[in-house]
Amino acid sequence: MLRKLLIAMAIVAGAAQPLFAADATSDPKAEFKAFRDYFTKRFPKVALDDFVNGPYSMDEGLRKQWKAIDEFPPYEFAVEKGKEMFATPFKNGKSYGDCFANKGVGVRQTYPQFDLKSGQVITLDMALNQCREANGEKAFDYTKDDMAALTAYMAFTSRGKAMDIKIPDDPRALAAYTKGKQYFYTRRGQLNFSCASCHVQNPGNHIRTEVLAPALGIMNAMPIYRSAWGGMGTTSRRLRTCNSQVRGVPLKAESEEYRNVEYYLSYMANGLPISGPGARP
Amino acid sequence: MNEFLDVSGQTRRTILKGAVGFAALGLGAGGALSTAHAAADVKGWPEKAFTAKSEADALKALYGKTGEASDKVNLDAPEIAENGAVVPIAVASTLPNVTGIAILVLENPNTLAAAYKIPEGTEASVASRLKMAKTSKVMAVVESGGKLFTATKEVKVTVGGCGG
Amino acid sequence: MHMRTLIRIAVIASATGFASAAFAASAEDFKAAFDKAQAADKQAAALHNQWTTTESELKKAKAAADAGKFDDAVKAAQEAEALANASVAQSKEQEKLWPDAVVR
Amino acid sequence: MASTIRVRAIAGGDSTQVQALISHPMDSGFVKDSKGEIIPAHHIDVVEFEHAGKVVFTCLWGPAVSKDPYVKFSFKGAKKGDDLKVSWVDNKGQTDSSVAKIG
Repeated sequence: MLRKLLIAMAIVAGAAQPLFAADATSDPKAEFKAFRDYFTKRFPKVALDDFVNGPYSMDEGLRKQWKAIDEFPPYEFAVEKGKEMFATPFKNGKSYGDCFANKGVGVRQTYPQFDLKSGQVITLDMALNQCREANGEKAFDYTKDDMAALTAYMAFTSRGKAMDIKIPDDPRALAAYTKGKQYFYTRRGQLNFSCASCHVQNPGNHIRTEVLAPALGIMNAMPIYRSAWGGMGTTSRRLRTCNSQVRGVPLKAESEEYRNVEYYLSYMANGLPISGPGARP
Repeated sequence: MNEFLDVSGQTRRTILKGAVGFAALGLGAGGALSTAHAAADVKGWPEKAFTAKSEADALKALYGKTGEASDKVNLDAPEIAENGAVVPIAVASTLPNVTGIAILVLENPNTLAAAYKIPEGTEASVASRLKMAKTSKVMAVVESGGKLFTATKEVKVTVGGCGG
Repeated sequence: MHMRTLIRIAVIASATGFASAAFAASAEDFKAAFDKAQAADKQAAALHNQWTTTESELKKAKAAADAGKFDDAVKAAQEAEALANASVAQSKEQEKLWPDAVVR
Repeated sequence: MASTIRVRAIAGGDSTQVQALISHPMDSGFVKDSKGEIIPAHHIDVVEFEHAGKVVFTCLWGPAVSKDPYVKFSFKGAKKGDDLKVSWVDNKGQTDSSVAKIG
């Protein structure tokens, strides 16, 4: 017990002192620029479009293995399955394509979206389940293979397209963005880590045995095939794993916090190419 | 990568579960591989080699001999594996008359990971992905002109590939 | 400030740890300790910041109590309570501190 | 269910490069499931690649080959448009095969 708390304390004590004055208001445009500048200044050798490749943009040895694996990546089965699922009509004769702009092809980069009608962030995963339910089908588990396959296929059709996230002129949209930002920078779990502790302060460094991915463009690779999972995982699965890794109890998949943080991070990645589905250690 | 989605149209599927002989698939030329039985390894699969604990035993079971180091065997393996579950390893050789290539992970519970038969007309070069339980020497073995030649490299593994 | 809170929690936790070792606990002692731990954990849940270690200590406490090992059960429940309180304190502090970390 | 086999075979010069990826758990027999029980070994034993009635490459695999295994090799004597047949059999007697066009 005492030992556990001491671990937490050691981490608190070791954390960097805040560099900036506290301010909880949001200026997305200025923050977008600051966020990008932070990463490009810290990693001057990494090409801007390469950040979406996560740890592989940070480590030469890893990059070589990724290149070898990416010659014929294991997520191809998921993409193929997703393509078949996407093309298969629902019982009512409609299909996924009917729920999306451009029949769902090459649109992944526009998600998450802020939905003015319901006043909340809609991720691609959520839009897919809404589409299913609107057409009389049961929703998929947000963390399982069916959802991963569908989003893998949709990401694949958007490969190379620039992330294009909009914050509509509505206080609720700005509030969702701000809440996402708050979630991202809030320390949690017994290890007292925030998302930023790893992915802003320590990208490229090893934590235990993994090379940490930079937060810039981190959503562009979703969904991912992780060797550690031996399979595909959705954005929800990855976020839940992040929580567990800092000894926090994961939230419900696609809970408001997760959707907001995805919204925030995707906005920060505007202009960077979609690289999903990704392969990760 | 871009064209792969079209390949499926050209593939033909035959999934047969249970007691189906390998021969039933018409893999005629296999010889020793021509029969199989359910829930057991295919006849001709070198079980003794795959269950050997030491590299010498595995090589003896597989080829009936042991090898010697050669700079004509090229082993391409990472210095630090990104995940022991998936370690890309490639072997190539400039030796003449290569008939077989094997890859051994010396610290794995069973050292032999994979063996490849190279008939005439097929190049002495193969790439595959292997599991490594922990940091280990990896040995590439090339059978050329009836003799075995080897190359060895250490691969550091921080996340083991046998723990799931 | 948040450092100090965690240290205070650690000190209290170690003190209660000694105390509980000094006498043989009963089922009632366990129930009291477990209820307190659960109440603290509920607060953490409301803040969406439960710690996995709290959950495992709660489970451990329950299992020990089921086995009639009330000393162990009380000890685990007290640990769970201290962890849950620390997670609540963490959330409350982060409510104020998070903007300091934002990249600007 | 889709095929378990994906093949890319490309003729270039006098040699054809083949890459194959097979969907298979390749359970090593050393891993425990969530209940703490050993997942029995379940792995592909043999993969054969056949061109024009001749086996051009044989893989003998043990449990240390990664999940969803991959292999790359090259052989001579094929041309664009030829068929390449791939077949596998595992230690439970399950099999699959597929014919790909060399591109």
